[in-house]
Amino acid sequence: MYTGQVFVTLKKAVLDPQGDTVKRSLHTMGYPEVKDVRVGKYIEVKLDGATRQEAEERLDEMCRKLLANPVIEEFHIEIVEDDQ
Amino acid sequence: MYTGQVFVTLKKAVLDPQGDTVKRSLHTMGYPEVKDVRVGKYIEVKLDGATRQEAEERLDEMCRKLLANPVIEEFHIEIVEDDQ
Amino acid sequence: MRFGVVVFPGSNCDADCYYVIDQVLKAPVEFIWHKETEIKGFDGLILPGGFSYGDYLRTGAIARFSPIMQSVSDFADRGGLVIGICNGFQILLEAGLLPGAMLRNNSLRFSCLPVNLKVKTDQSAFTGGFEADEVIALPIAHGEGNYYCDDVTYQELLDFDQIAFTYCNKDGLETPGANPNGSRGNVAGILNRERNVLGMMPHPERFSEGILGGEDGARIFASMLKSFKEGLG
Amino acid sequence: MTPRKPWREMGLTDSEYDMVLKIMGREPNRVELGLFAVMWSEHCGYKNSRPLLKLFPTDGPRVIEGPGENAGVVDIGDGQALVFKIESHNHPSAIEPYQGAATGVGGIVRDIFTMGARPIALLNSLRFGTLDNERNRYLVRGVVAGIGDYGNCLGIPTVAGEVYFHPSYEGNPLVNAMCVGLVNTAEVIRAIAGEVGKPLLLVGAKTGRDGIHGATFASEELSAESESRRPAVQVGDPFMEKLLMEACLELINEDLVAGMQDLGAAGLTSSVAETASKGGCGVVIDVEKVLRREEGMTPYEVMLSESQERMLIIPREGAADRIQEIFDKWGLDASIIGHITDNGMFTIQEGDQIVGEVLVKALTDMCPVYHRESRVPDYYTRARLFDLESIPHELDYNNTLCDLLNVPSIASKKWIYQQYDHQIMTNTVVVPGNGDAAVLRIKGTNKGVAVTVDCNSRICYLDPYKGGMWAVCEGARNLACSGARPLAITNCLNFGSPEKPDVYWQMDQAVRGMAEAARVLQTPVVSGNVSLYNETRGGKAIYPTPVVGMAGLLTDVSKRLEMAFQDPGDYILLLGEVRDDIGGSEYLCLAHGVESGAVPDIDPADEAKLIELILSLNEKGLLKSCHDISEGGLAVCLAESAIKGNIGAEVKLALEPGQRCDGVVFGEAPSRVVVSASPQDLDGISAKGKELNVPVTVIGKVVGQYLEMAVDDQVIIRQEIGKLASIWGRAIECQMD
Ligand SMILES: Nc1ncnc2c1ncn2[C@@H]1O[C@H](COP(=O)(O)OP(=O)(O)O)[C@@H](O)[C@H]1O
Ligand SMILES: [Mg+2]
Repeated sequence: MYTGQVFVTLKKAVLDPQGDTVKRSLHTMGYPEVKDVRVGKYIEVKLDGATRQEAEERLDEMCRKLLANPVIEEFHIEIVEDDQ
Repeated sequence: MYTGQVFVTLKKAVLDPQGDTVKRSLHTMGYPEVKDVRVGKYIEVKLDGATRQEAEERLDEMCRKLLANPVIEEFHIEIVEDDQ
Repeated sequence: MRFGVVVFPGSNCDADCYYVIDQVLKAPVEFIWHKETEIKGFDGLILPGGFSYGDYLRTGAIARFSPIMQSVSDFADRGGLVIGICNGFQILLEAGLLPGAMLRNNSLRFSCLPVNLKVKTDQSAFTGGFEADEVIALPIAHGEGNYYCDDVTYQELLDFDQIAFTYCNKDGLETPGANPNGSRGNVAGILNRERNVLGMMPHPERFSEGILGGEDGARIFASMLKSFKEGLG
Repeated sequence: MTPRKPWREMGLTDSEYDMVLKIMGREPNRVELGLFAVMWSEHCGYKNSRPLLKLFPTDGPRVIEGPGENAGVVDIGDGQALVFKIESHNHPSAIEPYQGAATGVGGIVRDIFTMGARPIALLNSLRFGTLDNERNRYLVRGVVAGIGDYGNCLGIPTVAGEVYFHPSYEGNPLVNAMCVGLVNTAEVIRAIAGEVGKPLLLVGAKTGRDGIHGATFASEELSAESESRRPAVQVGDPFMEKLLMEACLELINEDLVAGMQDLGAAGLTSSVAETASKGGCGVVIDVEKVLRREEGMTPYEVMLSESQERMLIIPREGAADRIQEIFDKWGLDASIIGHITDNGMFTIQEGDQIVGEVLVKALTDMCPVYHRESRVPDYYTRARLFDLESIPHELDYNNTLCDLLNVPSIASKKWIYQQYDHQIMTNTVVVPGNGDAAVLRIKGTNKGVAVTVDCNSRICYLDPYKGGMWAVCEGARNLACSGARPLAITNCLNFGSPEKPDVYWQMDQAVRGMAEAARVLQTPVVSGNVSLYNETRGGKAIYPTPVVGMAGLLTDVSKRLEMAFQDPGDYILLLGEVRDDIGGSEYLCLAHGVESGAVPDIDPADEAKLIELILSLNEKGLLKSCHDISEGGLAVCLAESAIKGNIGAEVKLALEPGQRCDGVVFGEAPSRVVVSASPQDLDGISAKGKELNVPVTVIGKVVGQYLEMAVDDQVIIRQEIGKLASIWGRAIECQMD
C-alpha cells in the first residue's frame, strides 16, 4: 500500500481570491509580516500498486485526468510506501 | 523571507464527503486500486521574520487562529527560508 | 425540435428546465439520465444547473466523466445545439467543450440575485432572437462563476465573436461594479468556435415567465427553436 | 471513594436511573443505559416540555396530521397538502457554525421527505450576539454559509427567515431551520412499522462515530466541560442527502414503502424505537449489519451514532428488489439491519449475541415527565412598573430614523439571503426582501402558499405571555400582508434551563400566550420542536425565543401582495389604531438604552379582524401594497415600503390628546399595517373597515423622492429615499466585510 500526497496549486498567473482574502484577514489580525498567501488543495490518496513506480504513474494519470485542472492548476506528487 | 507550507487535513474521525466522492469516481474511471481519498488544504504563506523560529511560531499561531478550524481539522507546518 | 435535459446525480435545475420547455415553449422534452451512452432523437441538449456530484473537488470535474458526456461531445461535433447553464457551463468547461475554467466568486460567497446582461452577439442559435448589445435581465445563483481564461484564449473569444453575454449595469456598461463574481472581461456566457455550444452562468429558465419577474430567459430557448426550424427550412 | 455512576456522565439523574432499574428489573448494561440516556433526554423525550405542549390547539378542519409525526400535514385543497416543521440546531452551531447549521438543514429536510412530501421551501430563524464582536461575525458567516450551501446543493429554495442580533445570544446563537413540503394527500407516509417479520432497511451514509450523545449534548448548558466531552462533529453531505431524497421520493412514487423514518437526534436508537413504538411492535437489530465508516465501533457507538444522511425504510411486501434497483440507480448503499417482532422488545444483537434488550415502550412512553417549579421573575415586575414617562419626549427624529435603519436587526438582510438560492424550483413569486412573507406558486394550479417565521424575543422577555401571542399574531399578519389566509403553525421553543423557575415561568407563559392566539386565529399547531438549556457561559438564559413558523394559502396567487409603494398619487392608509406605546421597542433600546416598560397590549381578536380586513380588501383588488408595523414602528415601516418602491411618501399624523409623538412614530404596537391604494378605492376601503370594525386612517400619499412625516403640522422627518436605502441596505454588509 502506498500513500500519495498530491499538492494542487493555482498557476502563478491565476488570481487567487481566497488567498487574497486570507492575507487581508491575517493583516487585520496583526500579522503584517505576511506577504502572500495562496490556497491550494492537499489530497491524500491511499492506493495499491505492484511497485512504487507503478503507483506513482497511476496517480500522476489520475491527477492529469481528474484531480487537477490544467487550465488553472499545477500539481505535484509525493509518494511513500506505507509500513505493513 | 520564508515560505511556510501549511497542510490542513480533516481529523481522522470526521467524515470527508468530498474525499469519498472522489474515491468513488476514481473507481468508476478505472482506478480500483484506490483505497481511500482525503481532501484537505495546502496553503502557501510567504512571510518575513527575524528568524526561522520566529516565522514558524507566528505561522503556527495563524493556523490555530485562522487557517485551520480546530473543531474538525488538524494542521501541520513546514517552513523553508527563501533564497535571496 | 426535441429537447433533452441531461440529469447528473446532483443536478437540481433539471426539472425547472424541463418545465420551461414543456409548459412555456410547448416543445417536446425528455430527461436523459447521465448513465445513458447514446443520444438519439434529440435536436437540442440542456445541461442544467445544480451541484453535480456535490461540486466536490471542482465544479463539474466529476460529472464530465459521466458516461453520457462522450455522447454529448459527439452530439456537439455533429452540430447539435447544446446549452450548459450554471453547473452545466462548468461541466462543459471541464469537458473541454468550451475554453477556460471557473474560479470561486471573488466575494467568496454564493450569490443569488438578478443581474443585467449585455447580449454581445446575435449571431448564434441561442441569441438570434435578441438585438446585439441589447440589455436583458436574468438571475444568477452560483458560488463559482468567476470565469477565467488566459490572454490568448480571451483574445480568441473576442476575435471569433464567441462572447455571448457579459455582466453590465442597466445602461449597458460593463463596469466592475456590475460584475457579480470577478469574471474576466465581465464574461457571463460564451460560445464555442462553431457557435452551437453555449455555456452561461445566469439562469434563463428562472426568468421565462412574467410571474417569476422576467421573460428574457424564454427568448433564449425560443431562439433555439426558431433557428432549428430555419435550419430545416 | 465514591462509586462510579456512569448514568450521570450520560445525562441521567440518580432518580431516573432508579426508574430504569425498576423497569428493567436488573442493572442495565452500557448499551441499554445509552438507549435510556438518549431517549430520555429533553431533545427526544420532551420531559420538561410535554405538559406545556399539551396546551396547544392542534386540531382543525384542515389538519391532516398534527404533532406526533415527523412533520405536520395541512390540507390545501385539490388533493394536496403542505407538510412542515421547524427544528433547532443551536448547540451544534455554537461549536461549529458551518457544519452545525448545514446539518440542521439536512435534518429538517429529512423530516419532510420522510412524510412522502417533496420539499419546496426552506426558512430559518437566527439569533446571534452583536456584530461588533469578531466571534459573532464568525458565527454569522459560518451559519449563513452552512445553511446556504446545504439548501443550495439540495436545490430547495431558502425563501424566508429572520435574523436578530442581541447580547443575550452571546455564546449561544440560535439556528432554527424550517422546511415546507408539498404532497398528494393520498401519498402521506407515516412512520409506522409493518407486520412481524418485515425487514428494516438502513440506507444512505455509512455510520461513523459522529455526534455520539448529540441529543444529550443538546440538552445541557454549554460549558468548558461539555466541550471537552464533545463528540466528533457531524459533517453534512448535501450531495448524499440529495441522492437520498430523490431515491426516497421515487420509492414513494412507486408505492414501495410501508414505513419510513429518518435518523436524526439519537440516530438509530431513536428512529428504530419510535417506529416500533408507533407500530406497537418489537424489533431486532443486528449492529454487525450496519455499514460503517470506521473500524472497531462498539454496539453502543453504532446505536448512538448521529451520522447524517441516513434513512430507515420498511419495504412493502414484494418490493425489496425494486427498492434495491432504485438505490443502485442513485448509487446508494442499503442493508437489512433487522426485522419487526411481536414481543414489544427492542433487541440489539451483535451477530448472534444479544447485547441489549429493552422494552420499546420504556424508551418512548415511560420517559419521565417533569412539572417544573415556576416563579415570576423580578425583572418582569420591574418592567411592568417602569415609568415610561421618565423617557424624554424630545429627540432628533431624522437621526433616530437613520439610526434605526442602521440597526442590523432592522436593516436589509440582503447580505444574508443573497447567499441562499431562493429561486430554484421556479416557484418563488415573492422573493426575500419584497414582502412580509415569501410566496410560492403551486405549479398546475392557481394557488400560492405564503410562509414566514417570526418572534420578537425582546417582547417575549419583557412579557412572555404577550410575547407568545405576539409571535403568533405577527406570523399570521405577515401572511395576510402577502395576501394569504393563515392556515397552521409550527414552532420552536428556544429557552434556557427549565430547571430554573424563572425560565420555566417564561416557557409556561409563552406557550399559554401562543396557544391562546393560535386558538383565536384558528391556526392550530401541527408540529414543532423544543430547545432548552440555551444559556451562555455565565449561566444566563437567552431571551425567551418561541419562534413561530406559519404557512398560509392564496387561492389565487395572482393576488399576492408586496410591501413596495407603487405609483405616485396613491394614498397611504393605516389599518388599525394610531397608537403611541414605546414599551419594549427597538427605539426605546436604541435611543434611550432602555429594554423595559410594559409591553403594548395585544388582543388576538383585533388581529383576527385586521386579517379579515386585509384579506377582503385584497380579494376585491383594492390594495397596491401592504406592510406590517413591527420593529422600528410606523416610520421604519413607511421607509421600507418607500425604499422598496424607490419612491417617496408624504405622511401627516395628528396626535390624540396625551399621545407621545415618539411613540406614534417609532412605537411597535401590534395589529397594524400600512397599505397603499388608488384614490378611487379609498371609500371602499373605509367602508369595509367600518363594517369589520377596524380603524382605517388615511395618513398620506405616495409622492416624490423623500420620506416626509409631519405630526400636528410640524415636519419632523424629511429624508431622501436614496439615502435611507443606502443606510438600510448596507448596514449588515458594512459590518461583515
Ligand atoms: N413546540 C412544539 N409544538 C408542537 N409540537 C411539537 C413541539 N415540539 C415537538 N413537537 C412534536 O413532537 C414530535 C417529536 O419531535 P422531534 O423529536 O423533534 O421529531 P424528530 O425526531 O422527527 O425530529 C414531532 O411530531 C413534533 O412536531
Ligand atoms: Mg423525524
